[in-house]
Amino acid sequence: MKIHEGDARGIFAAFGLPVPPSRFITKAEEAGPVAEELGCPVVVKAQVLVGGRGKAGGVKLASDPIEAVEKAKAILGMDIKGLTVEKVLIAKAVDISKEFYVGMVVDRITRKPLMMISAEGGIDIEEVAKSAPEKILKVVIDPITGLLPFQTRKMASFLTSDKDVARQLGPVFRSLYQAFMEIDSSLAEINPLVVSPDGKVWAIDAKINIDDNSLYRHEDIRALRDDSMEDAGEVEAREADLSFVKLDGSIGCIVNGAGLAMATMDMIKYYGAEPANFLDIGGSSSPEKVLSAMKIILRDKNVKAILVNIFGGITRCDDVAKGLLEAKKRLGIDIPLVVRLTGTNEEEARELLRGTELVSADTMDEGVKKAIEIANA
Amino acid sequence: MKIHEGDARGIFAAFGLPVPPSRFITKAEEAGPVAEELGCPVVVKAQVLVGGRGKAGGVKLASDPIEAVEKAKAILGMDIKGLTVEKVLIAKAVDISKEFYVGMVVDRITRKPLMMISAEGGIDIEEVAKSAPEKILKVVIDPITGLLPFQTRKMASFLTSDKDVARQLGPVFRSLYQAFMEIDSSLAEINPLVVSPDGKVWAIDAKINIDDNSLYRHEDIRALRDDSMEDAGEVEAREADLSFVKLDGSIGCIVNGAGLAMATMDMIKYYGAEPANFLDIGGSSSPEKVLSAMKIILRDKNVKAILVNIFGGITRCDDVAKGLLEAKKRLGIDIPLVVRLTGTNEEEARELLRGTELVSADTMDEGVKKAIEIANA
Amino acid sequence: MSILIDKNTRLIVQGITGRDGGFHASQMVAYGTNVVGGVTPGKGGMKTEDGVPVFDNMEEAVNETGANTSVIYVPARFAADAIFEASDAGIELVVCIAEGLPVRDMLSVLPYVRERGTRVIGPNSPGVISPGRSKVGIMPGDIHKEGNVGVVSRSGTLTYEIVYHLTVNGIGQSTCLGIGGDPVIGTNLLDAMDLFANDPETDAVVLIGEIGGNDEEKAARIIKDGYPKKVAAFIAGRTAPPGKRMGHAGAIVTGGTGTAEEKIKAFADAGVEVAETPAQIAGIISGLL
Amino acid sequence: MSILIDKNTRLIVQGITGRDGGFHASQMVAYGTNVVGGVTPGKGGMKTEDGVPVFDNMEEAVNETGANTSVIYVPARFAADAIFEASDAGIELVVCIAEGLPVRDMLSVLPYVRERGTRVIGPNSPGVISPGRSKVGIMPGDIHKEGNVGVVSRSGTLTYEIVYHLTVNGIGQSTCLGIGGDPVIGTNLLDAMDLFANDPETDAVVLIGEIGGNDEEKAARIIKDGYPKKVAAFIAGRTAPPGKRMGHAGAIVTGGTGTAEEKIKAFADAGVEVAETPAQIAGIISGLL
Repeated sequence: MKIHEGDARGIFAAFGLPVPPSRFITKAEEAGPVAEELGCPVVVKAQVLVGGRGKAGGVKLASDPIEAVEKAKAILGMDIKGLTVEKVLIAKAVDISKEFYVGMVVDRITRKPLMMISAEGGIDIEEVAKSAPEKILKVVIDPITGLLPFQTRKMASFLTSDKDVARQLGPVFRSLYQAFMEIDSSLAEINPLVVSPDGKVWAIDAKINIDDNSLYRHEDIRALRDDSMEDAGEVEAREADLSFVKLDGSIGCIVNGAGLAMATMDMIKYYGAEPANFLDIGGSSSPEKVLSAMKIILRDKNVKAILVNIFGGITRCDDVAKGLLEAKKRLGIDIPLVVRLTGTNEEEARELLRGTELVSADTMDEGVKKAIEIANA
Repeated sequence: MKIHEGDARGIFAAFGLPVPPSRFITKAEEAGPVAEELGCPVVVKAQVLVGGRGKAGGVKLASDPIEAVEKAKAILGMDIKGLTVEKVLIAKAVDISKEFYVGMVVDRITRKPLMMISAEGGIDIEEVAKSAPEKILKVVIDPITGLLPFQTRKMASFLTSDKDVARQLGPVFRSLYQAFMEIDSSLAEINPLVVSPDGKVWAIDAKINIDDNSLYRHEDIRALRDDSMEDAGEVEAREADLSFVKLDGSIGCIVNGAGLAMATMDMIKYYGAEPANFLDIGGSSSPEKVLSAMKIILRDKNVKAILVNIFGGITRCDDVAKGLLEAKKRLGIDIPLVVRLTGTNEEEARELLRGTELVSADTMDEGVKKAIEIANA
Repeated sequence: MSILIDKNTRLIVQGITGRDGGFHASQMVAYGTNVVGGVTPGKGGMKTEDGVPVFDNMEEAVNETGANTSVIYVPARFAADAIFEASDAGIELVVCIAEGLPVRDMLSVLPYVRERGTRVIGPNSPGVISPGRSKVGIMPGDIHKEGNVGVVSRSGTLTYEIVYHLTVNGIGQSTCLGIGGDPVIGTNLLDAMDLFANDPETDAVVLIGEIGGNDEEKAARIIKDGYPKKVAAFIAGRTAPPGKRMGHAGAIVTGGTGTAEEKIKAFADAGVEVAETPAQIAGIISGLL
Repeated sequence: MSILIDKNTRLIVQGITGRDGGFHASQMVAYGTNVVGGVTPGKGGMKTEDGVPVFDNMEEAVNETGANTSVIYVPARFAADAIFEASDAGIELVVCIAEGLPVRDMLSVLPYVRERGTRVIGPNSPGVISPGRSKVGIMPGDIHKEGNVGVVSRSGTLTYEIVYHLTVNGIGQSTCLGIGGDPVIGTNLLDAMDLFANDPETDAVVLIGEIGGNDEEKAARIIKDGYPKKVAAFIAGRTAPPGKRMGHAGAIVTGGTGTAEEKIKAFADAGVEVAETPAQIAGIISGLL
């Protein structure tokens, strides 16, 4: 789960990171009093859960409250990569004499938390990791011990030879690590971490992604989710406990299992068409899940045919068949359905679907080909 | 380092353990208002850093404030195993329907924290561990993870089949573990942990020893040390950074290294006499340390001869010799000194001591024998 | 031989009285797996319909049955504790079917089990099957066939699809292993390859990868440097858009790394043929054997 | 052969610019130990009087020198970090001379180093010496002599005393190892016995134990069950009163366990002769060889 910069700043501040004060606003005129309160200059920052807002004009400096209102007016309502700016952050501005990058992820190789730092701030870390890996220092942290003093020393000296700055960096690294672990973060970035001309270190941007699987133990963080930043279908899918990703093609897919769902998309492409979505109904799927899946796909007006591809294991084919029949009846589907059901209770399912206008297929290949044929018809 | 029960209760309470309220008093008349404040009945408990105060009459119940004063008067000033009671704890009394033992140490075998519990409270755990080990459940805790849910379940069901009690035990185990770790405890005991007739769990006694080596990071705990509970020589030794244990014999010992110091004591015994002390001047010993050591030993009027046994490594023999000469001069020692110096700068030391009335010995055996001979003379 | 499980496997089902645990315990018994017991705290003393004894905790279960393997069907938030408990009780192989575990839980699970010599498969694994010998997981047993091809996969149903084509084409399997779709797992692609490398009964290995992470690239490297078995591969997610999690928590392309293209290219460089559709794997393997 | 250290030992001295570190670095160089570098944060780039290069951190030191062993002379509160750093840098053997480490520090050090394959000796160890080959520690080199007797001890100067008698009586040592007097140490009596058991150059082992803990009893058990080397023992602390810490943090009799009597009895039961005075060890060993 992604959260807004403003909320990420709040979390960082709570863990003791040096974050300049800021406030969310949703109406431009609120920018005046907030700028007054924080003290100018301020930065006006679009709150959208997508990268590249700076280049899109979503971040502007304001030297007085009046300008803050103007800038907020310009940014609110702006469209950035398909997302509408509905919230803006007003943050006290900091003069910058030096910028660093500091970020954390879980390293899949060592299966341990990994801190990455660079003496160049504001970068795209993954791009730099490819193009100039020597500019990045990666430090694997052992959760047994947490970040160790020898590691913070090494990191600080990688970034600076200024002892006053180095002294402030140790606590920054430690707080970031602590925040990352305690909130079950999957990504936590300060980009950039800056040094102001008076030698003080500030975290002037904040990005935090949270491990979705951990949200049950972070009620407070779950409340920060902003559904307006996602495709409506994806929000609906999450509520129905389905995995769904919207794509641009014409063949809707309902599949059990993420790997098989990707393979189905890939096969649609392989046979010359484009999938309209990724959709995994998960393991022990009930008829209700199939119904929800169908509803979500039907939102998409590009869909010309729907392919149901099930390899029953935990998932029982008859449950899926029941869901399909229910959906047919309740949703009045007029888009052709191609159905391939194999595995647990396959016979029962075939019996249920006999005599309906659903197109049946014996193999995945056949199902994909038939769906494309129908969509292109 | 040992701390008083009252202080241990305070620490336990701060970690969320269910400890009935209590107050220290040093004058009997304070018992009245305290008993009034806490609500009667109260327990009046001698605060001495030694076991067995209950049997010695140092713990008494009082049903009203007047009785509390009487009991406090009886206990204050009492001698328990050579220690004078100067402080008393007044604690709110709890009715007991069941008693458990819960304690923690670091297990030397697994090199991990170990929790020990027994459904019999008020026991001497080490004695029960020998006589009836089946009455104790030992659970090794991994510091990587802390106490795990499956472990608390197992422990709770070892102690009770009452679900309401079991539900209260989980947090007790977790808090005890957390306290044990965070304060660098070497022993933490709740003995007994009781269940009151209304089914509530209470920690009605508390014992905590702290790892001396960790005190530099626990200023608050270090302040709880009560020097009046120790031999004056031991307090002085600690301040001089020496290891000293007072014994009852007539041969004083000054040795470098704990193992050699013990072996020296053992050899004195082996040759038929008794050591007056254990004293290790440590590694890189300066003349000042030798001087302090000498002062401490001279407090003991039983000492008839002093044996200095040094195997120089880091310790330089000439440093020791200088210290001895300095002590001779400044302290006016009239007790015979037998000196055995081997190892680093042995020649220089011999040179320094030439012509003094110090008795020199070439080997440890010879040194011990000469010291005994002189003491018996 | 096979890897991980065989006729000597003595299995405890953790969460045996739950819906999934109960159903699959029966399925495993029916397949011939030696299910020696189950564990559900508070339900010790009962027996399942198949006559499998239920214990209150793993220590008791292991002491009573001599179990060496466990499979976990408890809800995600209790799954880490179930793994700790199994490892503490001396279980050598834990197969974690449970999905939805926070990554942080696995970060403490892994050093703990490593210290105690326990191997973990998963979480979010469909399990392990050594056809004709033992099945520990949720895969349909009847699509498998005894043979000499090892299958290791990050996926569940996609594996069934591929195994089904193998079996239909007369190609049996030594062991099929689903390592799980999470980013942090107990046994990864490379660990599984090691196991197959040392199994005399495995002549070829099917690697079923997907987007996210770099294990497939590392696998390709190992093969290039000389891997003792023939290898065929399939990579799911060629059409997956970057930055989107495709069902599996570990299936995500970030910052241009973890793409299907990179993985396919790495395999091609190592001389491994990558199937374009699941059905093609059978043909490639036939050609290799 | 010897155990732990020999002519292939490439040593880094952690805390080399400190008083003790500097002094003993020189002593070790003089003994012939291959001291390849030292580390003190912030002092990288300098050289010691003996020409030993100083580095800012262990990673750099190991990269530059190919060191495989380190010895730690930093103050207690920085010692755990020094061990972590050495292990992280790939050092195989860390000898921690530093004393006064909180036990809790060792509780996190030990799983960390185990995972990385580093062996720790100590803390509060006098070090290790393989006479004539390498010395890593603070013991006086000249009292030792090359030979076939292994010495393992919880003590420092007591070991010197005993080794001195061995040498004077013409009995040389393969390796003398001080495991340290703390209750939680990286390598205990039993670990050391394992190492000597596998050393073809060691024909007999002297165990120097003391009150506290039960390792001596466990050692006796191992000997009784068949230990491949001759053993003689000494136990310090027969006259130590219960409940009092005798200098070493680990030397304490609590609740009647860890007494010298128990240990001596255990050895007697295992047929191991226990010397009554340090000087007697030489005679016992002479009889055994």
